[in-house]
Amino acid sequence: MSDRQAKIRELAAAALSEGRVDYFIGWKQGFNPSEVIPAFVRSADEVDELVWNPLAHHNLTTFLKRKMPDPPNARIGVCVKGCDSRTLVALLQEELVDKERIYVVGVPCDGIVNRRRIEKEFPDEVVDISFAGDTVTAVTRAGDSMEFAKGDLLFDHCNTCRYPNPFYADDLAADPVPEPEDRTPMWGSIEEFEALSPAEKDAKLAEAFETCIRCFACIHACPVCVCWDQCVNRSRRPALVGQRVDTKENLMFQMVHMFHVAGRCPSCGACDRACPVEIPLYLLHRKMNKELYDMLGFEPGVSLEEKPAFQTFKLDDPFGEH
Amino acid sequence: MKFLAQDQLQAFLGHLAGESRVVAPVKGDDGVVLFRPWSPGTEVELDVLLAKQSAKEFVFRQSETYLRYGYAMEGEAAAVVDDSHEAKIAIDDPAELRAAQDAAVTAHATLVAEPVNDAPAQVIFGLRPCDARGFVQMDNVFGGYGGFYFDPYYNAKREATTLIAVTCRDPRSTCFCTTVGGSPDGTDGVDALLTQVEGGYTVETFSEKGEAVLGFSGLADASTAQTLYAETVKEQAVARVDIAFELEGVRENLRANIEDPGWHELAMRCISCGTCTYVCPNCYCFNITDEMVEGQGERIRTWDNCFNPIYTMETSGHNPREVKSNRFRNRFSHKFWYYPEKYDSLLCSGCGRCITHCPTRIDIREVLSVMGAPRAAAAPAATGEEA
Amino acid sequence: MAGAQTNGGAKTRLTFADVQAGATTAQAGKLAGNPYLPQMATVVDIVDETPNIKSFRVRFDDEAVMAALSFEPGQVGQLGIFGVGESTFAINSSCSEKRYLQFSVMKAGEVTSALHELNIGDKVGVRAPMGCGFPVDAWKGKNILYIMGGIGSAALRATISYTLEHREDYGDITILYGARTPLDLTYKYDIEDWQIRKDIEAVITVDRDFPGWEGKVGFVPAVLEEMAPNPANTIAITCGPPIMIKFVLLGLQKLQFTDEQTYTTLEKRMKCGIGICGRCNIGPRYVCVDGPVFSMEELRELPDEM
Amino acid sequence: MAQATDTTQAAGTTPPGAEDDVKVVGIVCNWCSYAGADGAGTARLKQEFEMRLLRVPCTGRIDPLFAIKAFEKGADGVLISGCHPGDCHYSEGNYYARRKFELLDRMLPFLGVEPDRFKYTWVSASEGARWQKVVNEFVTKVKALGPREGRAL
Repeated sequence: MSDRQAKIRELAAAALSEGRVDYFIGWKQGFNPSEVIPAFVRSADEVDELVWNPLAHHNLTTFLKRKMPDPPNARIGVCVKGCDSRTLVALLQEELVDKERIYVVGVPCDGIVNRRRIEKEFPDEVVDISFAGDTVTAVTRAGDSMEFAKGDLLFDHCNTCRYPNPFYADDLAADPVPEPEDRTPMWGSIEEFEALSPAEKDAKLAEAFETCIRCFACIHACPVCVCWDQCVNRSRRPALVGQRVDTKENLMFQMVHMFHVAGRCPSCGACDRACPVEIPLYLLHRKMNKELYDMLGFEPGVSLEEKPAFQTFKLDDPFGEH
Repeated sequence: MKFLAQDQLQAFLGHLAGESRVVAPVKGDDGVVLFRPWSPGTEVELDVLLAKQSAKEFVFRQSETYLRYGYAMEGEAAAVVDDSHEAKIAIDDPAELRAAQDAAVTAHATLVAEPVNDAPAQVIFGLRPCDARGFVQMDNVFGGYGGFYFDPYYNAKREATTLIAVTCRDPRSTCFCTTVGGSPDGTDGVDALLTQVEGGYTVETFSEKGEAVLGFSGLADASTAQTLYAETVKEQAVARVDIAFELEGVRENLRANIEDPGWHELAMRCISCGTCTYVCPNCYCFNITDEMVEGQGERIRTWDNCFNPIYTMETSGHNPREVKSNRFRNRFSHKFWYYPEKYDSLLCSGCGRCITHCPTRIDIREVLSVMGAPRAAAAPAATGEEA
Repeated sequence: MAGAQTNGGAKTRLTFADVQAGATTAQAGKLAGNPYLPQMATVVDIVDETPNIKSFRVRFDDEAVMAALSFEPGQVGQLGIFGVGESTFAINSSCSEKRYLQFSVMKAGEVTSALHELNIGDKVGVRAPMGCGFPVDAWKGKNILYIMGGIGSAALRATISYTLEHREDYGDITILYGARTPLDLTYKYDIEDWQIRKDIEAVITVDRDFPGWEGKVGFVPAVLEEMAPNPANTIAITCGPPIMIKFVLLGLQKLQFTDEQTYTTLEKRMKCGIGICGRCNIGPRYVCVDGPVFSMEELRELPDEM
Repeated sequence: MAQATDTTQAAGTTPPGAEDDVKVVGIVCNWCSYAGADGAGTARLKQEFEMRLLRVPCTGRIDPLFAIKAFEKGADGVLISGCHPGDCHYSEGNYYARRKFELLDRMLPFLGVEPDRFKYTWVSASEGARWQKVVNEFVTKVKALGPREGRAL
């Protein structure tokens, strides 16, 4: 793991000192060692703050979407994991990001740890998370510690990941990790939800969306939600989504996000991790991708040549009445 | 000082619920702790220090209807929009029909508008002193302080609300209440304060509303040992909160640094969502919109925030805070410069929620230690990492 | 407005009891009880000013409210349609006009488009007056120079009326008004009046040649430079599109007008109009309560968020 | 959308006292299915009256969110109909739309809406009889399910 970190620093330093990028986006340690946050590095002297470990969950490609770069025409270096690279490919498919202005460092990934799962084990604050082999050690502020097996802490979409290596990268931070031979997607825990009755589903959704505060974190954290600053969720004309905050309108709010990223969203889970009230958004987005795969054999963001599913059609699409 | 035994807690809440709605931090099935209306038998979560959201929602509603109105059709106008099978006025052209309907709605309708202000008595139980202090800071804005307007919606709920806070035993590393003049055992805005001691809680009251809760028969007088224990808990808690930045001079420095390029650097990882403002116990900005269905409408106010990219966008398309870093600057400057200038107080109680819930963990302490301190002209890029 | 008091916050917070006892705020006036509630009003007249600007004359349904109405030149009001929303407009009828309040509305967004659909007799909600007016009393004995472009005239019309109604209190009065085309000139009835009067100077200009236009042609800042008004004992007040204001302010500076002599009135997206909702601030100042009238001196202190 | 909703209400045909009846929204394209429905009417083909029609220029204009919005606002069933594939007035609008509707059809059950409450189909201008059949079958199924009482959608 640390050799990937060293390689990221080396590649970033080279790109910055050669003047190929204005800034380089990677990950760094947050305010204490239990957090990893996005890092924006402007000079080769600062690359030592870049880190790589299984807490580096942020999908940094969201900082490439329109109106995010500062200045707007900046040339940007960016680190991507396998899933992140798929959102980048989705952006490139529609030319929403200028290929010429980005330098992509791909980081082969062994899976990302769900920090919230650790947090829930303690009433106290977790201030340190460290990794040794497959053992994860968490320490609280009061000094209590607990060990976990890394495999138990991985995000659902990491457990079922078929693309651990970046799809699109200018340079790699390590040799590709072994990939599953069978690339048939797996859909993880959504089956449990699928099995519920309509009334049970409705109740579960109501419970989850009742707490939504409409902070737009899901939409702004999403790399492929590109009209983020002009979102119809905020519009009063059309008034597709009511501004009244209640369960139904909150679900409608999320439906806008979901249907508008269909065909571009590879279920990277950025929205889910950004949600401050922990609404299980991955359920909806993975279900959507499952159905898309079933309908069209389509997986978002796995080919630069392909168009997103809803920007094209086939005369003989195998569904609907003829 | 009174003492409430742990096994009397449910009875105490039940007693409070007899007269008003009780709101308390409750852990959901998904492990998320939020303030929710309490019902008998529900376990109150006091071990997790801070609920995910502050309790402000129960006084300053996330969305609140403040005006209802209705257009009632009369005579000829009613005939135009009559949806019975035999409309009395037949208009074939859909565009014309639509125009006639529109005209009917606005032209000949009787408009009835009625104000709405619903404020049942409630007790917010189990909030922390920083949350209570957040209300005090919002009071300035909504309470007509300093010659401004008096907000009847906020104040109706505020006056009907009793705040029963619990001393923070185990402040988090993100807590910085003492930096901004608060304390883990602060009493600003607190009607009654509970402090966890062995076997229960000591109870202190600081207002008439607070004294009203002493009517519960299960309260005992606190022993000297319990009182001393509570003092120790408080002292230890205070010692565990670090001073995060130097408050002196922040306002002047923010003013001096307003055009500093450091704002761009700090805002780089901001995704411009509104999480920090919505979990904040004292961010109070809002939007006003009209919602109308079938001639019946409501004017509602909804939380809004300065990170919303269209928050300041004008009809012409001109946006004074078009750039992300300008919106970012507004939040921190508002809390530590704009608001203090108007109300001579701070708009931050140091709960640290904005740090822990920010999707990219933007740290208000870092922002203030960088931008609230003197900056050299043409300062280099900010990389300040909070210790 | 009253300045912020400097003792601890909680103690001076008003309560319902205080408000009922009349201990409310200077600005709140009759809205003190509930500043959010619009007064029901009826459209009594509509004037088509230009192809996309209409003036609405509205009268409060409550005669007592109408009779008690008083405002300062430069103050604004919220005009709204139930079911669509409210927007802020300058009150541009004269302060001495007791029959109605006039607002001029350019068709642009959701609310203004709906306003343009109104007919005489329709109901609207009005919250007025709001904000601060121009310090017309402090200007007594001075020369006044109005520099306006397009719909900017709406923000200054009440002030012009005031100074003309109190003509003897002021020195020379000069009005420079420009629009894109003659069709875009608002208040043509006022312009006729200004041009007839001997006691004021009115210069009307359009941006470029237009068939049938025999008046001046040229952008407002250029015409201002050409006029070269003397800054001595003169107050300059400008309002118009942001780009025009920018060049007019530069021009005034070149003509040696000081910041204290220069005033403008600003527009921002507003919702509550009472200094709470937070979106119309420029730094620590809220356009809705601290403005919309600002002197250049005040604006220099603020961040560049116009 | 708001405009479209208004039209539905204006054209609503619910007889008085029918609160227990279901509300069904039909979103149809101008060129085929609306004309088909017109044809059915002209031919006096008896149809279930719970259907409220909403006309759009082309099924390509229909965002799946229209249907979701209808459910959210209390519709008990949503039927979408347009030109047969290959016959779109704008050549290919319904091909794009077909993909969106299929995804919607598959997502709705996941959101707690019974499969019989949503259907997308194709009815041409000349198929008045087919329109009658489609409407009657669809509304009958929705009636069998009764009014919805969703808390989330």
